[in-house]
Amino acid sequence: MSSAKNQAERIKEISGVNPLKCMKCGKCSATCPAFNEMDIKPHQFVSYVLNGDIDALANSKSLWKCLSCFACVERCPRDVQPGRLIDAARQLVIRQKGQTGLAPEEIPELLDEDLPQQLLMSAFRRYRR
Amino acid sequence: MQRIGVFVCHCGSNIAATVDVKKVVEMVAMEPGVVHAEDYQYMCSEAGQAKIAEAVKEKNLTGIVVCSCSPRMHENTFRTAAKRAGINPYMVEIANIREHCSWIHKNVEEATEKAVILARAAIAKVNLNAPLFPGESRVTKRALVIGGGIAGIQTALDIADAGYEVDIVEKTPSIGGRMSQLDKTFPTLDCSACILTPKMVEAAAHEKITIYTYSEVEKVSGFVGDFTVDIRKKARSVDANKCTGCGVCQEKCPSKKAPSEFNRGLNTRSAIYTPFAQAIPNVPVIDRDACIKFKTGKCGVCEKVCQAGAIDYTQQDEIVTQKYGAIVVATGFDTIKLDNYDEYAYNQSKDVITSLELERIMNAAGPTKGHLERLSDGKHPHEIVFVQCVGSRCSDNRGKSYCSKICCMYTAKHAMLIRDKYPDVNVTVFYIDVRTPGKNFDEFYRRAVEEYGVNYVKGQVGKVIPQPNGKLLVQGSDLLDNKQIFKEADMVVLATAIEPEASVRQIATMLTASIDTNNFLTEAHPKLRPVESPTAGVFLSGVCQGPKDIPETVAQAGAAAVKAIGLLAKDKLTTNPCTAKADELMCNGCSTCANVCPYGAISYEEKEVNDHGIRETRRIAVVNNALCQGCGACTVTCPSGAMDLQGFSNRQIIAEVDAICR
Amino acid sequence: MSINNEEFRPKIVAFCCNWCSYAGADLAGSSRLAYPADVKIIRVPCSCRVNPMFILRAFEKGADGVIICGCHPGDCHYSTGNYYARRRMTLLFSMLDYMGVENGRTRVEWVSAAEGVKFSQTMNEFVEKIHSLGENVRLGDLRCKN
Amino acid sequence: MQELINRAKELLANGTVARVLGWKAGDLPYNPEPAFFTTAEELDNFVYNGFCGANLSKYMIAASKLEGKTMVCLKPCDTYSFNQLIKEHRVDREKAYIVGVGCKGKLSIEKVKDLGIKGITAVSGAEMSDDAETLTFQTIYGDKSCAYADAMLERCHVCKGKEHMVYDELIGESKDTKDAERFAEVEKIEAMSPAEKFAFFQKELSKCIRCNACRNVCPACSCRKCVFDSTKFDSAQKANVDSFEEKMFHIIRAFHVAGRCTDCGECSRVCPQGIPLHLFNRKFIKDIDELYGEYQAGADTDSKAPLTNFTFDDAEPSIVTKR
Repeated sequence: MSSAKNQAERIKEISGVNPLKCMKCGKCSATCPAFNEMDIKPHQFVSYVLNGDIDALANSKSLWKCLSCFACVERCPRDVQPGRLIDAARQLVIRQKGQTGLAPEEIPELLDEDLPQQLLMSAFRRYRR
Repeated sequence: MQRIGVFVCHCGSNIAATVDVKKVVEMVAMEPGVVHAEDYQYMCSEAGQAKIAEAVKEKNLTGIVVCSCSPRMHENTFRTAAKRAGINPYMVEIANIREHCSWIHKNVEEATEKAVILARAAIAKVNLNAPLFPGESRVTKRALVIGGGIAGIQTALDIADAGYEVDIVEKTPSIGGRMSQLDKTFPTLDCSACILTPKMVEAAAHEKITIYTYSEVEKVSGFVGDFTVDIRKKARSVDANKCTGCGVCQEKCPSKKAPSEFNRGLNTRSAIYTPFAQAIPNVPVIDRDACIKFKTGKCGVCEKVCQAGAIDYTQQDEIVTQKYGAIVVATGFDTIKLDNYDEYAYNQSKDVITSLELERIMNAAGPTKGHLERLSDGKHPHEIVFVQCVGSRCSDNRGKSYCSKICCMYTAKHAMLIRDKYPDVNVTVFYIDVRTPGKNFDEFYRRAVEEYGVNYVKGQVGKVIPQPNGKLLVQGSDLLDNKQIFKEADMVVLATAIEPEASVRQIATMLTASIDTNNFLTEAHPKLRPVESPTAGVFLSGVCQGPKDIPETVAQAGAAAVKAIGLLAKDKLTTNPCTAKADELMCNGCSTCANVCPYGAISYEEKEVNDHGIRETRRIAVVNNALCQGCGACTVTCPSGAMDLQGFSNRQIIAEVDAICR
Repeated sequence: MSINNEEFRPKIVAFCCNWCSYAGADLAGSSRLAYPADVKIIRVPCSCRVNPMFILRAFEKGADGVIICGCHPGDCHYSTGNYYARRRMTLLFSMLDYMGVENGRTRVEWVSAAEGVKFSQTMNEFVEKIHSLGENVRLGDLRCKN
Repeated sequence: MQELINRAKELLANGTVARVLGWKAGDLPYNPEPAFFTTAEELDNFVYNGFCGANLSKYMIAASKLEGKTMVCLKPCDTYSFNQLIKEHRVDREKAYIVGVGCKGKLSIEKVKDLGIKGITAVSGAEMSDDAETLTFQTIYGDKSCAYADAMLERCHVCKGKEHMVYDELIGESKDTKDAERFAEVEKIEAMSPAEKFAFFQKELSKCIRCNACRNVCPACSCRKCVFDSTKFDSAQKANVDSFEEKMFHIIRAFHVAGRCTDCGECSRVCPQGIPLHLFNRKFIKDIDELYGEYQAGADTDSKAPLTNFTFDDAEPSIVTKR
């Protein structure tokens, strides 16, 4: 339990988000383009973090379905920014898994010429921290 | 040396839980001048005050320090108690050990130490206090109401009925305000105009009420009981004494392209216009920006058709200067601009409208003559979506942090009225919470759901996407079903947040009334003095103080009126004795102080003085106590330190500084 | 902020105008928004009542920081008081800076009656700043005798 | 000088003025002192030369109370002080007959001494009529000389100009002697680190003996009773201990004259310890000019002073840390 609590704290720290500010309006879910692909919906992310149920988050499909388009961040009236929470949960999982990251020299080879710029940017946002 | 009594209040556990009051008593008893120190559960209580009186008598006190809550709370209580005990009320000082100490600190040792220091500062000050005696100032028995909406009208009527003269200043060409734009009112579904118009007529007909429409407050000077106000009567270009209100000019006016303010710009009006049919006064104004005569010099149709010869193109703005004893602010509200909310497509589609615009569409005098139709193509809608909390409850910087309060109820009203009149129309309301505190309010909302079949969806709308076929694709969430909903709507109505009318900031500045970051005027006390501004003589009526519906507005308007009447009923006011005073022997007569006085309270006299045997005539600053409000600007600007502020003298403040820093 | 007796406990004087900032401090109190007990408030009618001599006096008597709070410009209860205060304090602070006194020891902040949160935040920040500057020696020592 | 004396005698004789305020010879060749003259005979002692630095404006406060007019000799920079005193209702313009006297820069005996010229018994080249660029001194060690400009007071190197701001008549030619930037010294200090600044002022102020000469000579310090002599601030002059006024005297004094100080430089001229007191006043002037627009106290008698004025968008005090 206490480790779950720690994990929740860690997510808050990484994301810089205060989930207590959420007023449960659901605008994040209303706006999410990947909503149907997700098992845990964007607005639920907030309550999962609040309740410290991080394992469920870590094992959710949603974690990898989020496009990091940040529409929810943009539209959230309370500055809770669920997208950042998802991002942070992803970070947490990746860090726990350890050496799964790319070495800088591997990157140019992997880059596809036709890769949309937006996707790169999105990946950038996702992994920059 | 004073004989000072120190009284330390427990305030129940509010103070005593964090401050060791016994220790405070023990410590302050050793301070110079202190001859008595005690603590008590509630100093502000009858029994607490009796303790003060007792100590004054027994110990022959000349000064009192109460360590308690903020002086803004009970300074007056203890001053009055001192007066009853036979001490000058201005020999009392308060050490604020609650708001500034016990409530913000947790560590008892630390809080106690601070409380002792605060008490010492107050003791050091009282040691230098001198008895002060309030003066008197007169009260002009006339009130000014700024804003001619329902709040202003009600306040004016109540004050006038009590027998005092009232002037209403309204910015637009007619009184009536936002309420005149509403179609029906919740929760009774009365026709808004039907209940408002009689009040407007009553105000216009009242012998004690003077209405200045198309006018603005330009300048305010003076203070409680004796304000002087300049009112700018903008040029109507129509002689109100001659105009019969026949309306021919408006009919014949060839310029009809100006957006109608009354109809929220949904249709247009003529350049010469009255905002609406029941306008009071029923005298049109010429909008000089739209008028062909003013723009090109050619036209003059209205002048030709006016039988009464009332058109006057040469009319100039006029300044009316009037004295008032009390001023009531009733400036009302507007809806916020939606420029920051692109996701709702308000600026992209004519069929996305605000609720206030819907009021006009539903109204028989509105742009669609009361028929519910899409503004884009005039077609009858079949699917309408309401979006709640648009710009309200937002802690980002796009909207307002507060709840606009009226939207839940008017949306229920709109939904119900639409379902009632057009049963073929589906109505969906996306809500975050439905807030219905108020008499018969929740019942009203439940009727919308249960009797009228309005579809309430718990969730917010994320995006409104105009479709090529003219429909609006609404993307929202249904949190209870945990679904994302896509709905094709014909119209989308946004419950847009309300904000104080923009001009209120300027008015607040003129009145020196405090205003918060949302531009709502601040009340003197949020609970106990909700209709008074902290600035004496200024009262608050209606939404300028905070969001409220019509019954609340009317109630508050009445309350503001009563407060104003209470003031006007007095013949004299006692003035604050904490005024500036120049030391004759030190004054250079240099006029520097008069340069910074905001009240013009300082003048100069050639005065014969006796400066330690040297008799000579000197130019000396003299402060008018009735005008001086005691800000102290002069005291700091005075190079010689001749000017001092009674009750906050240089020596007193320095004594406080010393006590804190020692 | 944890307190132990060894720690530097700054003396901080806050001049608050009666109409806005003092009320803001009251609001901070009734909202239980904590700030260090090192801050002691002196009530003045208006920020324009604060004589530079009071500030220097405080420093001379051992204050480590002095903060002046008033109504926001434009909102002064007396219309114009804070405008004069603003010029006076700007010049005074500039002079102190010119004489090599750390300028972080003085501050002016506009706090309205509704800004309890801002009041508390400001005081927390200010105390932190004073902590970082440490004890005030320079002002008390301006004219060393020889 | 003779022209001045003649005119003074004439004005006395025809009753235009009841007395003349000027300078008379002192006990040394370089220390003429301010003096009132009421008769033609007394005027034979009148002097006006390069050492007549004293600003006579302040004496007019007392003279304004006397019967009849006073002829007062004011150099161009002195007229700023006089104007400022008119503005503050401290002098009566009607009681003054102002003779604007020519000035080609005033001399500092300290500077002469610093040049190694000591034991002076006579000076030539300091007369108003001379156009000499060189000063010649007879000293007990023999004749010595120096350039006129090298012996000028600091204030003359930043001369405000040769125009008189107020006068009834002008006698003599004036010269603009400005050859340095007015704020150069201030800027030099501003560029120092806090520790250097502090060390600089500590060193300078430590010299102060609280003789009050700066205050007594200052035309802006014209208060009937100085706050430092008053009980109102608990700051009255006490024994020379480590007390408030000792440390803060110069800051407070500079603040009290801020916006009113014409930068006449008298404070620095009279300081027996050679403290550059003008650096305080000039810092305020520089700040005022930069933050609130150029302002020269005493250039007129009716403008609003910077500290009794404001604009809605004045800089916030935090600008101090940002600059």
